Amino acid sequence: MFSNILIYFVVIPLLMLAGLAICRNIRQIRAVAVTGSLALTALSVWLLLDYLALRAAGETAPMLYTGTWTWFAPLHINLAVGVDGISIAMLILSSIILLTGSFASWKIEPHTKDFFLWLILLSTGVFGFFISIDLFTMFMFYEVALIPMYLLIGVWGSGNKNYSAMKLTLMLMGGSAFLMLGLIGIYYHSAPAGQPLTWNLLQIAQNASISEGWQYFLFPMTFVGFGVLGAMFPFHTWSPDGHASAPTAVSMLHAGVLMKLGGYGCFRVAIYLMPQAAEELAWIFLILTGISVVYGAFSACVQTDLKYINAYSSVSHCGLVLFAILMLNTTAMTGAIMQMLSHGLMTALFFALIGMIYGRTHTRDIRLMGGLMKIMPFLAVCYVIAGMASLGLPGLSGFVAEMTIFVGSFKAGMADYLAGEGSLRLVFTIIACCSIVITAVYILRVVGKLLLGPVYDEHHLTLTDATWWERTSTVVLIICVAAIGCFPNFFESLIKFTFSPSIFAVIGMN
Amino acid sequence: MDITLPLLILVIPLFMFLLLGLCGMKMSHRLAGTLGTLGMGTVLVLSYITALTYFYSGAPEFITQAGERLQYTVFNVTWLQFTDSLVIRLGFLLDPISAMMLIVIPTISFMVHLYSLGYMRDHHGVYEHGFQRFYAFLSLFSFSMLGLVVATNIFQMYIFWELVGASSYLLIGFYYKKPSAVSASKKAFIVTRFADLGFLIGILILSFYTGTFNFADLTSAPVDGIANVSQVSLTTAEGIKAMFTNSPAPMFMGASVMTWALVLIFMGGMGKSAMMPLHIWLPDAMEGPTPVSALIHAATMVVAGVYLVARLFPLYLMETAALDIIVVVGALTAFYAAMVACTQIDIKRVLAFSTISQIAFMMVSLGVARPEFHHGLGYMAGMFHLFTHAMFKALLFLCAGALIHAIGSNDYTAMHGLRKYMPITHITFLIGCLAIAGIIPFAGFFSKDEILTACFGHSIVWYIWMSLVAGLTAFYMFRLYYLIFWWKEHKVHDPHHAPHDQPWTMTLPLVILAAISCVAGFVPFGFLVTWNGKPMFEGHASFFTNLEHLDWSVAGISLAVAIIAILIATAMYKKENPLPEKMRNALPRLWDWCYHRFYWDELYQFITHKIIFGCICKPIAWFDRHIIDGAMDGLAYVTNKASVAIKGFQSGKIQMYVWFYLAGALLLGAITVICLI
Amino acid sequence: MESVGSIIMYVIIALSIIVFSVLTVTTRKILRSATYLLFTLFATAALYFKLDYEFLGAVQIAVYAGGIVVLFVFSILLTSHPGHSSEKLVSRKRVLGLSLAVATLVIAGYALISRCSVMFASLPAMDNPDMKTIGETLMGTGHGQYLLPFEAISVLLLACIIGGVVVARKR
Amino acid sequence: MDITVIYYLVPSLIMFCCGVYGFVTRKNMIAMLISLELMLNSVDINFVVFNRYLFPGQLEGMFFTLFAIAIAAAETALAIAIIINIFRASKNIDVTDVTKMKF
Repeated sequence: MFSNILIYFVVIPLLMLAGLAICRNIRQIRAVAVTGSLALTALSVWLLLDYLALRAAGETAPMLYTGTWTWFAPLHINLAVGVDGISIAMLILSSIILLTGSFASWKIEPHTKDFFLWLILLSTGVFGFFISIDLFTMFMFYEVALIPMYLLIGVWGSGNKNYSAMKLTLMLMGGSAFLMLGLIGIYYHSAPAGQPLTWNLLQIAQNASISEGWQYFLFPMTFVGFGVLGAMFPFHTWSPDGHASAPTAVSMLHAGVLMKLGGYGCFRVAIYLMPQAAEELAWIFLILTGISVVYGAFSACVQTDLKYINAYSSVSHCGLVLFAILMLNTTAMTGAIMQMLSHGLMTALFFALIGMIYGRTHTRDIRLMGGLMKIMPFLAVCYVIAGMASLGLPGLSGFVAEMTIFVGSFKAGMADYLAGEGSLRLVFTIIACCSIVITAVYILRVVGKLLLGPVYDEHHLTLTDATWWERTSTVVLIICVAAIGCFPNFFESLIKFTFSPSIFAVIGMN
Repeated sequence: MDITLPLLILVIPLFMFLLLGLCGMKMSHRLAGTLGTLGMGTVLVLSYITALTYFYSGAPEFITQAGERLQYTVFNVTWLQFTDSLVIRLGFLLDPISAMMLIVIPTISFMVHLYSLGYMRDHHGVYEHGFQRFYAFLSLFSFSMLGLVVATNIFQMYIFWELVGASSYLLIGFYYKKPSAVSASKKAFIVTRFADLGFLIGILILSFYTGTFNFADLTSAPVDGIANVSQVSLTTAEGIKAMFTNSPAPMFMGASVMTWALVLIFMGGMGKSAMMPLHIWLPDAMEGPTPVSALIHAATMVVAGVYLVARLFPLYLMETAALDIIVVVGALTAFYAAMVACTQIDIKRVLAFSTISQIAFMMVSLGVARPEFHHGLGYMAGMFHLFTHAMFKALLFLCAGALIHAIGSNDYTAMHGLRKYMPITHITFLIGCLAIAGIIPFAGFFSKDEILTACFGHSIVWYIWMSLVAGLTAFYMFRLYYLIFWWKEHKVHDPHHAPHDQPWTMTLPLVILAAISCVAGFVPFGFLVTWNGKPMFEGHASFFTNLEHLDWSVAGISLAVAIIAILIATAMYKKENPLPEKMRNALPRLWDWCYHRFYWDELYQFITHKIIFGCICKPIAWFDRHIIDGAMDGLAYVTNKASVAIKGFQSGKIQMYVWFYLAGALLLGAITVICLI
Repeated sequence: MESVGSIIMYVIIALSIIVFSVLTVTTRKILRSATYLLFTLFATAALYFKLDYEFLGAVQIAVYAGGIVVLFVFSILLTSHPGHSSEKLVSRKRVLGLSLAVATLVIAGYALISRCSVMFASLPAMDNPDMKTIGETLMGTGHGQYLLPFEAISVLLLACIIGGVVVARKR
Repeated sequence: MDITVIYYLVPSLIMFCCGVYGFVTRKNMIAMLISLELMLNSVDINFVVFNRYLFPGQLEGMFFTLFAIAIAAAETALAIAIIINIFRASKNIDVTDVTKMKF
């Protein structure tokens, strides 16, 4: 079991938990958190290189490093792991955000130890989710990732934290109730009559034994279930409140990684396993996600709380992820994964910066701040860079992701239109394109009000710029954002393999 | 051709940006400025070598035996692969227009770098706050603009298009403590972003039908996903047109899809080139430092739209409907901007509107160009005007910068009578005015004359219209000139603190640009830059080619118009007199409208604030908070109420519990009994 | 056909069970209630004897009558003032209780009567289980033997002893 | 006349009903406990009767009763301990006063 490298993505966090349990002071806690997340980052980068080497050597299996260990035989529950390029991208994203999140919560108070315990537990769930290919263990890790959120927000949050924590948890739990129904339904149709059932994704996809009628029922279940976490309209309202109340590292991890669980699950489970329903029912969710994209952006335009702005912007960007996934063609889906990576990094950057600014000014209301560029130039410049990434400046990650999505969705839309299958995809693609303008509006509005102009509050003049750990956190994220933006083809080719017709049935259907 | 030089042209400014951006704060101001200027100087030399090699080396990859110029892709690296054929490559394309831009951009950029060394410090020699940042941004801009012009495919162009937009944003907002600069930069970015939306959708349509982004493929023979075309002759684009017309849905809402695509792409150009109605950002962009206005908002970035249309010109020729739209938009903008320029009191605004008007000239010129008439004279004229305009408009802006630096104000009302104090500035400004007014032999005369000839060939109406605008141009430029340098100064300047010419770093660029403005008109553009690469005239190019090929009937009229306009301006503005006041009172409404720029800004203000913010964003935010959130909260509320309602059962009275329990058991028992027995 | 003595025996037992049960719950003096309970338990024990389960009857007397009722009496004496008669019942409560009791009676009674054949089985002959059998059954581990429940009960009792001590201890 | 199963079950049922009545109506907790004993006892009788009449060769019913008695004893002891504790705290053992466990 321990010869499989993937297991260590769960083992290391568990070791970190054990290590944290015996920590005596904050220095040791920091050491454990940073060492562990560095180890995870190194592991995921090594995995990436090894994976590429394997692919270059001609491996064509959809998932590599697969391994299966029986857990509960009567119900065919296994601990099954395996990764492809997308999972690896997500693992890298998660580990980087965990690393930078640890730096961002350098001085978290009170109950530092407990905070990190829950944070690491949450990331255990995240890593476990991304390496699992067994639906049951996947779901289990999913829940492991959700629950700590309640405590993290409820205890270490700010503002209306009890309400937000409760709302977030209840809505996500409601989503996972749908999800569980869907997964169990999939399980009972996972194999043709007479053969043993299975939870294993790859086998289910291979069997393709879910009848079309059941797909119509199970697809919405799973898509909505994951879609709630992906902040799909109208199930997104946990996101603004939740993010606004969460402490910095939790916002980072939540917007950066947890929301990606939703998008990842949507294509890995809903679309991968139920291609016919995905093809037929995509239009419903296309409308919803298309609305999310512009709706989130418009909402962000008039918010005054920094975190709300960013949360609505996340709704918009994550809507774009689901939107692109539903286009069901290689380019758009590749773009969706790029967008997940890109949004993960840049929203983490945003939340880190907002946390740092909030930690100094003790307000997040943009009407009560101004001219921070003069006071804390480093943070302000980073904020501008994050904003530029968000509004899709070439050279940063947002641009490549959005453009890939737009090119792919436009292709899908035009193909539909020319084939006389209605112009829904086309219309919503163009509507989604409009979001690049609206994004520019709200990003520049914040930048203008918050960072530029005269200093609003005299008291802010005494504030200091970023400390070294804050600089580390933001610089790492900026480097990643720029790396994706400057060398997108590397990531595209990493992702694209999975979205080939031979692996992803639904793409072949178009 | 060796790829080192072209690569360095792009890499040096980028490296300078990173160097100055990351380490600038650690350097002294002087070092940062010198480094930036030296870097740009190197780029200047390299691009001159590249461009001149292209034009004059006669190498077979650049020019055929018949004298036809070819497109040459120096390098083309895959950057992002969407599908097998839709690939974004980063490359370096050499053809007549990009080679021409390789001369324009580094020239102006270098002048501005040099000029800023003097401009960005006050009279006591203290550097402005953020001096290093300024040079970093200038380098970023130069990099983006160079990348834009040498783009090998339309998506590369879009990438750098966005980057120039961003650097423009950063530079307009350079004085970030000034709220007006902040909002101007914001406005510039958002308006151009909106235009880019059209550009993007246009690219998507075009690339969907044609299956390629490459200019080489788009503007040449039919393609199906040819990759890496390094050498294609500039022939027709019928194949592309066929791809549209053969598709199942060639028409959309009354126009062909290709027209839509081209018009949408032109919309991007309208945004960047400040065509009406997307021009509103440019006058506000004058909040940036004046050298920036000279570089970005007069000479280079704002002509990107023109460059874009020129780049895709063979496609536009396939759809003349799109060209007609360009003509109409351009002509209206030219007239509008000229009218407004006549009334402004801020000298930079006058120049800004003048820029809008002149760019519109170029647009019109491209719009009226047809191969049938003088071998596509309009195309050549537009490019020619782009070239000359860049020189003399940069000159004018830099002069304005010198004035502002000396006086400390943008209003001409604070200037008056400066000719005695700042002779060099005076002379160079006058040369600039003569050039833009179209007085022989200055640069503007030739290019504007070609444009008017092209208009004449297209339609007499546009010819008259554009001649009128040309007259207005001469009028408002000389109005400005007289108001600044003549009149009587309001106050007697103290001899020690009187305005004076600026240090050499600022005057040298003025002199150089003035010299260029004097001679640029003689560049034989007809041999160098034509729409299909073939020379327009027989024979060999010489210094007097342009003079020889002048159509004196048109040229004579335009010269006469310009001189009359200058005379009127002289009469009205040379000395302080009541004529302007009288004219203003005669047409108060018109003057008001012009002065307020026909209330475009107010209209936009209304649309964005009242309609978009007030009627879309706020209601959506409200909807989110109260309906969607309300529904979720309502669900929680109902659950809560329901549980409160039933918690009365948990009274703590054990006997009631037992009673209910037993009653329930009994009920079950009763049911069992009834059912079973 | 049973002997007359047996029938008389049965009648006495049945009547005392019914009468004392009713009295247990209707008397207002708590001590009397406990006393009537004692009589009911005795009657039950008698019933066990009549059904030839002497051991069970003995246990009933020893544990129930001897142990539990004594506990009751002690606790009653500890918690109530002598001579104090219990409160009057609220009529609403009485109606509730009565209705439930009567409903139980009717439904269960109806079920008893209608389930005919089993209900009217006559008494089969049986050897009295001797102590050896009982002992083996209680201590055996085979099928139908109860060592495990026995041990479980013993643990339960221990827990109760400890629990009782802890709960009732004066702090 | 045969004394059949039902002859035993009817008194047991009446005893049970008395228990129900007493448990629901009495306020004194000891009285409630006494009613509880009645109910338990009636169930015990049923076990024994069924065992005796239907499965005379076996001892399951008897042992069930035996264990029930033991458990009843344990339960009573504990309940009384609790009651005495409550009495100590409030000088009163009315069940209507012990409503802390609500909501």
